[in-house]
Amino acid sequence: MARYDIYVTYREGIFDPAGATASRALGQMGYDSVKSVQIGKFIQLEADAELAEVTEMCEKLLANPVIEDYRIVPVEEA
Amino acid sequence: MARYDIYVTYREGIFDPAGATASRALGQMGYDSVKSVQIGKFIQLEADAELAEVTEMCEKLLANPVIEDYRIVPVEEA
Amino acid sequence: MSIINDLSADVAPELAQELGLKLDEYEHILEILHRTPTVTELYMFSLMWSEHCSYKHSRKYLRLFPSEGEHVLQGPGENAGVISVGDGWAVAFKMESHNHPSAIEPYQGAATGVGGIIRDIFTMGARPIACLDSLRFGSLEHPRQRYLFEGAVAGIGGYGNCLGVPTVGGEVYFDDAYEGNCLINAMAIGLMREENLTLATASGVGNKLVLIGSTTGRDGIGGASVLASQEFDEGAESKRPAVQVGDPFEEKLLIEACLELLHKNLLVGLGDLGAAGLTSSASEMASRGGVGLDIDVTTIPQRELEMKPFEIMVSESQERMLSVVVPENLDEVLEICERWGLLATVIGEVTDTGNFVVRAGDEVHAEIPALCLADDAPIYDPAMSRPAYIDEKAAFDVALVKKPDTVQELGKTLVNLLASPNICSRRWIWEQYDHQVMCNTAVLPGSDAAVIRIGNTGRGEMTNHAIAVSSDCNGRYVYLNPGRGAQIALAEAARNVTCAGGEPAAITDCLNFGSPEKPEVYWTFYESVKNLAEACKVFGLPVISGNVSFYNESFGEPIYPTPVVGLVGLLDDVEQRCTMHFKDAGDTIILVGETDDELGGSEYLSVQHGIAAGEIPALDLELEIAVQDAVRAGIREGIVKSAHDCSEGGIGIALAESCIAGNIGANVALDDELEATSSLFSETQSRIVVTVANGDVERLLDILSADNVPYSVLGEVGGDRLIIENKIDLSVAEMAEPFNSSLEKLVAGE
Amino acid sequence: MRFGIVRFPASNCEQDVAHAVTYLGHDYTYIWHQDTDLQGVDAVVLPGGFSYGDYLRCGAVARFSPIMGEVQRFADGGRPVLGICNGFQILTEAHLLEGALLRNRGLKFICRDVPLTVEASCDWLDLPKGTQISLPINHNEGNFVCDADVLERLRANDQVILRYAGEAPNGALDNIAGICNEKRNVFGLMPHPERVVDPLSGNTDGQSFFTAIAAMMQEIGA
Ligand SMILES: Nc1ncnc2c1ncn2[C@@H]1O[C@H](COP(=O)(O)OP(=O)(O)O)[C@@H](O)[C@H]1O
Ligand SMILES: [Mg+2]
Repeated sequence: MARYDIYVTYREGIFDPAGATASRALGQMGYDSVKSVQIGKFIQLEADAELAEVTEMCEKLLANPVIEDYRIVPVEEA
Repeated sequence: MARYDIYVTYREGIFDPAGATASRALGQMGYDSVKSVQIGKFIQLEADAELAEVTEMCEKLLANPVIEDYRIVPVEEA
Repeated sequence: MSIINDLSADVAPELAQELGLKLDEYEHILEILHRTPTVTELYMFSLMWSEHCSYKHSRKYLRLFPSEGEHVLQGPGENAGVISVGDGWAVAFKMESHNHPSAIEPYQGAATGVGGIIRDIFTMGARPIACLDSLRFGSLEHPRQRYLFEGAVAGIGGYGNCLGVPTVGGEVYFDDAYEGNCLINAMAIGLMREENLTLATASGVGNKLVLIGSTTGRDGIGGASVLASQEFDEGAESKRPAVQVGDPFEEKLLIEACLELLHKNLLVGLGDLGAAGLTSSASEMASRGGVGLDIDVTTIPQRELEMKPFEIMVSESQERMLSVVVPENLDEVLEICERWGLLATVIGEVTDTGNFVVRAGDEVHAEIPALCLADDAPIYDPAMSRPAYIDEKAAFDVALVKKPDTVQELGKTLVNLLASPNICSRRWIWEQYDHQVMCNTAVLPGSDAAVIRIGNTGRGEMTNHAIAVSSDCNGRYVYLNPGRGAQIALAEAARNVTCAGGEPAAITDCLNFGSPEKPEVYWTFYESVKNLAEACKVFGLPVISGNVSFYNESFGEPIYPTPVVGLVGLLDDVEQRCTMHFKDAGDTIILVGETDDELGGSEYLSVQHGIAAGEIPALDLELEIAVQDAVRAGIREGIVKSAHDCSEGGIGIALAESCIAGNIGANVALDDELEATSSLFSETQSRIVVTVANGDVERLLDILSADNVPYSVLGEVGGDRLIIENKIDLSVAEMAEPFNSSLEKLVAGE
Repeated sequence: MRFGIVRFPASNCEQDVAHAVTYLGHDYTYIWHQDTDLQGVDAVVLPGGFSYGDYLRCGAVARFSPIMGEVQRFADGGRPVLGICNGFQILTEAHLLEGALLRNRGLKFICRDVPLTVEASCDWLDLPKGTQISLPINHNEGNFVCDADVLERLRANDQVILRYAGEAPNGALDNIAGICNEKRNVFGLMPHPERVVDPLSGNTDGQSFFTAIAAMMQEIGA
């Protein structure tokens, strides 16, 4: 069984309203040092699959390539 | 300016509806090898702040300890 | 200050062409400017003169629409039309398309579509109180279509629900004709006091231009020109501009802040930034006010680095509004925006030059007479020719298909139709929409038209008045007969509103067609508009706003011509509303109108035989109006207990739906002397099934006879089966199950 | 009596609550989230909506609004606080109520009437145990969860006030639709009683939520 960590983030130039709101909220809570917050997805996938197949899953379902980028990192078993 | 990657995941025992649905959907799409999918958050924070302060932000706002765990990874500047 | 020279005379025409400007359009620009345009100017012209902003292929014939009437306070030309609804209350409404963005990214495309139409409404000073969505997709058998449908519905809900604006109705059709090009039309309705009507006009030299809302990024640059004027084919991927992500939270704050600013009389004018962004809203506001504007792009809050002046001017970043403020009010305006957590920035001012000047500090990047930008777009009168398919399709002989004739076969056919994509319950959709927020939805989705009480919920002002709303268009009818099909769209919208107890007052429309540069497509456009305009006149219904969406094609095939009609009707008293479900055992069922043998273009032919052909049903406008007036009179007297029009699937489906909705049976006979299939499924227009208590039958028949309206008494409500003598014998449960569960199953790919 | 209805950025049911309480003959005051004064109201309602767009987590940002310190004190003093839908989510984020609300099991927003069973009474609702009512739900994140020991405590103390009758539409643990705190003065629920007060909606099951608290306040002389 292989494990993959997948990071899904908005593509460059796409506005991330949730991140912007969290950033502003932290500022209002007194954390003035915060410059920016981006909120993406962190997907942990367990599958008997090669990287190529996981890439396919990202393209088709786990990410939305029109607005999102993704990065797949195979996880070494501990 | 420091950068932190923050991983927010559901605590053990909390059912993740989005992950479960994605897992089922992948199965229906023919990816039978998928065993499990967990969907958490991947937060990228830019701030002039020490790790201790970022931990505080997580405790208070970025994660909800009732249901979520978080992990903070300072990012080395390239 | 002199204008920067960033484009040489020999490169300029090339860029112009790349941006979609035609050669004579470019020459016209030279005439206006008396010099070579700058990059920024070319972008501004190309967007303002794009189909989307200038209506250059449709303007000539849109003038056929009547736009005046007793209720009209504001006709076409502003962001939305406005009618009065009594006691000083008024409603603003408009429908708009977001077809092309949704075909790329259904969730965000549909969400930002809702965002855009809602901004058009509160720009007028009205609080948005309802939305409707009018959707078209290809067959749900295809995974891509399921993805588009699910995404669009989720996006509409995701946006509207957050705003707290109920989505109370709409329609959806599935047909291969929309496979490469889905239609996402959204209609919004807003409520205001008449005195709060606000126009998108700039005036008062020295007044400040204040940009309110989101930051400006590179998203959607060129959206209007590239997306809305290009067919979808393989090349579309590469032309793909950045898709915009909607931020309904920001929009909700904008609604509250802008309405507060308007009600405190702090704004001279307000306009939303839609297609072509700042360029379009600013130039339109300047041209309406006959003034000039001076904007410094460096003052505009940007979310991306190193944006060029032209990028800032044409960016379509969502959730932004442009306001004009008298200097004395500026502080208060900024303060209110800040309290709502909104960015508000002075980006320029009103001048007396008549020129729209765009600067980056001291560098002037554009200087264009505002009037020319907004109003000088060319108007085309494209060639048209009647497509050959029309006669071919009309000649199809319905008698040739084999029809069911036993009770068992007919029952199976009815159940099959009840479960078919274009007839089955839309519950799966509207349950994803908050349709009750504001506590004024008096008739929920699922009946013929939604009814919304007029009242400013939570602000102390409630009335007994109400509006009834419906949006309709059977694209297959329009395809088979563009003129009559368009008229039927209007007739059906009016009939739906009538069934809810409303008196039709005014309409908006969204005219979805293929490329206007194809003579056969243009002919269907012209026929539809001309005939819709005719029908509006006969009904006495003004068209107070609307939208045209051309280039809905994929791989060279246009969609069905789809002129969607959104109609608002009035009820004096919300207690006079009516629903479609059968109420009590023993009530008498009466068919108002009469059935002819008209299966051409029907849902029956499509579902059972896969055929889209034949002569579509006739429409006699005088009869239609008489039927509607009589039924409305019966509703208003309080004697009609349920009313449901016969549309797709005919009277068989109408009866079944009224049984299912009321969870009660009916026992009727149809004495129309037609073949069973025609009797049940013919889609003859101008028919409404009503029920009355036994004691009121005579009274209703008097009303009908007085107006010479044909009718027949069909039978009565009761039991738990729908029995149509010699034709149908089904339990309500065996009809309800497929009807209610079908859409969910189709979406799941089952 | 006078209800204080807190408005957060993108609250959107405050007007519905105002309409409901006025319909029942009471007064209300809107309280701005940035204020720090509850203006002497008798009871506080955190209304439904999408405070801060429901971004990050529903209620996560709203809970840090300046007014929430006052709401906390008000609640600690035993005064009545009601959280409806997004208000419930805010109360859990603020730890005024236990548990959390996750995304609906089916991942879809749900707007429909649901049957509910009254399981116990609290300051806000006084109907016999077992009473069946119907209320609209309208949410994307109503899937209640909590730790096993918390659940045990909620049950033991009769803090579960409302359960979905039949299958929970959103996957909520133990069919929980509404809970109160130990003192029974803070009540949070996912359904929207305020929408079914005015008979225009065809249902008046929501009335008892606002009349029970009013009767109680009158009794204690508030
Ligand atoms: N996309 C949609 N969104 C919301 N409500 C819808 C949608 N499609 C259909 N409905 C609702 O479902 C009901 C039936 O729709 P439809 O079959 O189009 O009615 P009709 O034939 O009377 O025009 C109506 O109440 C309508 O408003
Ligand atoms: Mg109808």
